[in-house]
Amino acid sequence: MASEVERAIEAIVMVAEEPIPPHLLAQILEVTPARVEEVCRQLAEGYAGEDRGFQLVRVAGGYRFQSHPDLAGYVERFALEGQATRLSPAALETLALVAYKQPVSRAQVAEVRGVSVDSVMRTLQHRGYISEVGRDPGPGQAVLYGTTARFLEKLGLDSLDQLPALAQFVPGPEVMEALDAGLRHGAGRPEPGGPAWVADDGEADAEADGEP
Amino acid sequence: MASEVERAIEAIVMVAEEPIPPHLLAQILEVTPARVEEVCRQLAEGYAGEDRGFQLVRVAGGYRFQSHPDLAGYVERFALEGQATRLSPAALETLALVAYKQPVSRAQVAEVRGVSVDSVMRTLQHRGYISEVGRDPGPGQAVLYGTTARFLEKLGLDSLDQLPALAQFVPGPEVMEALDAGLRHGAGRPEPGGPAWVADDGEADAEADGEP
Amino acid sequence: MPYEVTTAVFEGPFDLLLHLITRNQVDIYQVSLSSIVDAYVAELDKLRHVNLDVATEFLLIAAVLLELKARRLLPGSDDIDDEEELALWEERDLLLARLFECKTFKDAAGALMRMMDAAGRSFPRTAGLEARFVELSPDLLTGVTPDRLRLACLAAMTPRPQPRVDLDHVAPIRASVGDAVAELVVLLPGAGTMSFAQLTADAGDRLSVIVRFLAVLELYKRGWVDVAQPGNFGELQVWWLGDEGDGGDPAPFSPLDAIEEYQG
Repeated sequence: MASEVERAIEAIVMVAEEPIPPHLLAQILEVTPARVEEVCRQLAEGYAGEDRGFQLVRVAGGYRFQSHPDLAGYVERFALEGQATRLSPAALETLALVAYKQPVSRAQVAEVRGVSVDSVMRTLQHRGYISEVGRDPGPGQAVLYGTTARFLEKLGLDSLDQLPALAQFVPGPEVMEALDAGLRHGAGRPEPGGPAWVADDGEADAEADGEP
Repeated sequence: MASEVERAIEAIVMVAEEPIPPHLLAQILEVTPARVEEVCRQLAEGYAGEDRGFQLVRVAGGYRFQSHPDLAGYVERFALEGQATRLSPAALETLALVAYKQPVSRAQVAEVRGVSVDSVMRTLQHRGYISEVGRDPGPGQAVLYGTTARFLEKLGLDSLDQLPALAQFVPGPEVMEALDAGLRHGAGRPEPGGPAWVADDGEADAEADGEP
Repeated sequence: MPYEVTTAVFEGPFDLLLHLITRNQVDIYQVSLSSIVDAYVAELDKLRHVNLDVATEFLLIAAVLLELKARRLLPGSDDIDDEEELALWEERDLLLARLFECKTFKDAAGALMRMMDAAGRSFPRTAGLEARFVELSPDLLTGVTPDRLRLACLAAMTPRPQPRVDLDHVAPIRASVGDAVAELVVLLPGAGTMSFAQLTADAGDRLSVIVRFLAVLELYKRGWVDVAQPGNFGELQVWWLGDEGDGGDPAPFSPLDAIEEYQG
């Protein structure tokens, strides 16, 4: 039969509003955090093995129950309210910048984006993905931004350490070469028939940018 | 393996905040209410047989998950020790807005605050200080919130009329700003590792986010 | 899909340039600077309705591109000033680096979106404590008085100093070397010789002193002043030698020449 610790963890996580940090569970149950982690892992595996409609997951530094992703269709029919619209590409790129460069000022973000990011940053703050985390000690004391626990929750991450390494997005040599060529070649090489694609003003294709 | 209906019921009930009437589940799952009742009974028996720390119960005309009564001691400890003990200045602003501007939607509060207030509104609701008081007649039919009798009681007021008038005196802009800044930046941060206070979603600090 | 881009909306100049370059990536030898510049300028044309700030950023990049293109079109570039040539290549490398960075974060953003989409298929349980336990929870309103509530409401409704222009990158004191130079060429000819301490007597802060110092160096470089220091940590003396070529024009610098903003 299930152990007391197992059952108590199930009971407490069931009544929590937010992911519960293992050290808090450990404190309430008077066991070590390591034991909590172990039991939670077993529970999570158990639910998966029994093909339950819910999961026990570790996210944003704590444990929580959530519905199984398989069943998103049903849950969405039930809970339409919680559905946030997706972020625009601009907002996502800005969010990526904040996530990887935090703590970072608006001006620093704007510099990389090449445009003002005021309104996008406001949106991200409004949606709870980023927040003010401090001030630059230098002159001007710019507000510095970082990502929030909610950001981690939205990405299903336990901590920022789990963000994929930025290095893995650094473009390969072929892209570098293309960029380099784009800014170098062409002196004596008029294109046969002219640059046909110049007229093509339609799609802004994020996909065409060489995604894997 | 578990059936789709079983799993979907688990998922939906897991996510719901209130007991869900069987006819609603039946409608979402496109099965008969009788089938829902049957599956729920099986699920409930299953959890009992497996000695889970939670139960699926029928209460107030619907189904919900709750902690097992056996484990009330642990849940009580969690209620006492594991929860926020006070409101952050930012969260207090959220409560104040609801008190003075009721009935008001979450989106309206978020708009004024400039940050996401979802989680603080939820906490205020769970603790019984605010509650749903209606729906916006406009498109979207946003839930409108107001304060509760409990809120009045805790503040020692007989009725909302006794809230001090907002416009008793109108401070100059610089006073307001100082006040604003004081409330926002003057206070300390949440203690790392413990949800000692209720904060707006955007208030989590970067350091805490990164913690394993 | 909640968003669908029907017209080209480029969020920034690098975005656009990246797009123009990488869409022809299939064969890098098809990529011609000339056609990229043309396409870029064509896009600029469509941006006329866009606000000035955005347009400026695009124009800045366009200027660099056009300069690159112009340089490429010149038949023999032997007679071109080496320093200028070098500066141009530096611009180009800078542009390249920024494109590279832009591309990196674009791909990172794509990964974040995929993670969000995956995580978004699960919904968290947020039901909270059952009613019978709620009374045990600490009272969050301990110490909250009606008056505190009123103040909090006022604070919440006070317009944030936010919808301002983004000034984060602007230091409170803007000191430009160009301005300092202009001041010195007015000040020095009359005095002949001044100590650096005298030159900075009215400088309010360290930043202004630094800027004055840089201005002196700039003048020294141009041969308009001479500088002497009698030993380590000695008082720096500045002599006005005058501007031989030009009758003491007090505004000798073109705006793009040497004016730099120092943020400390």
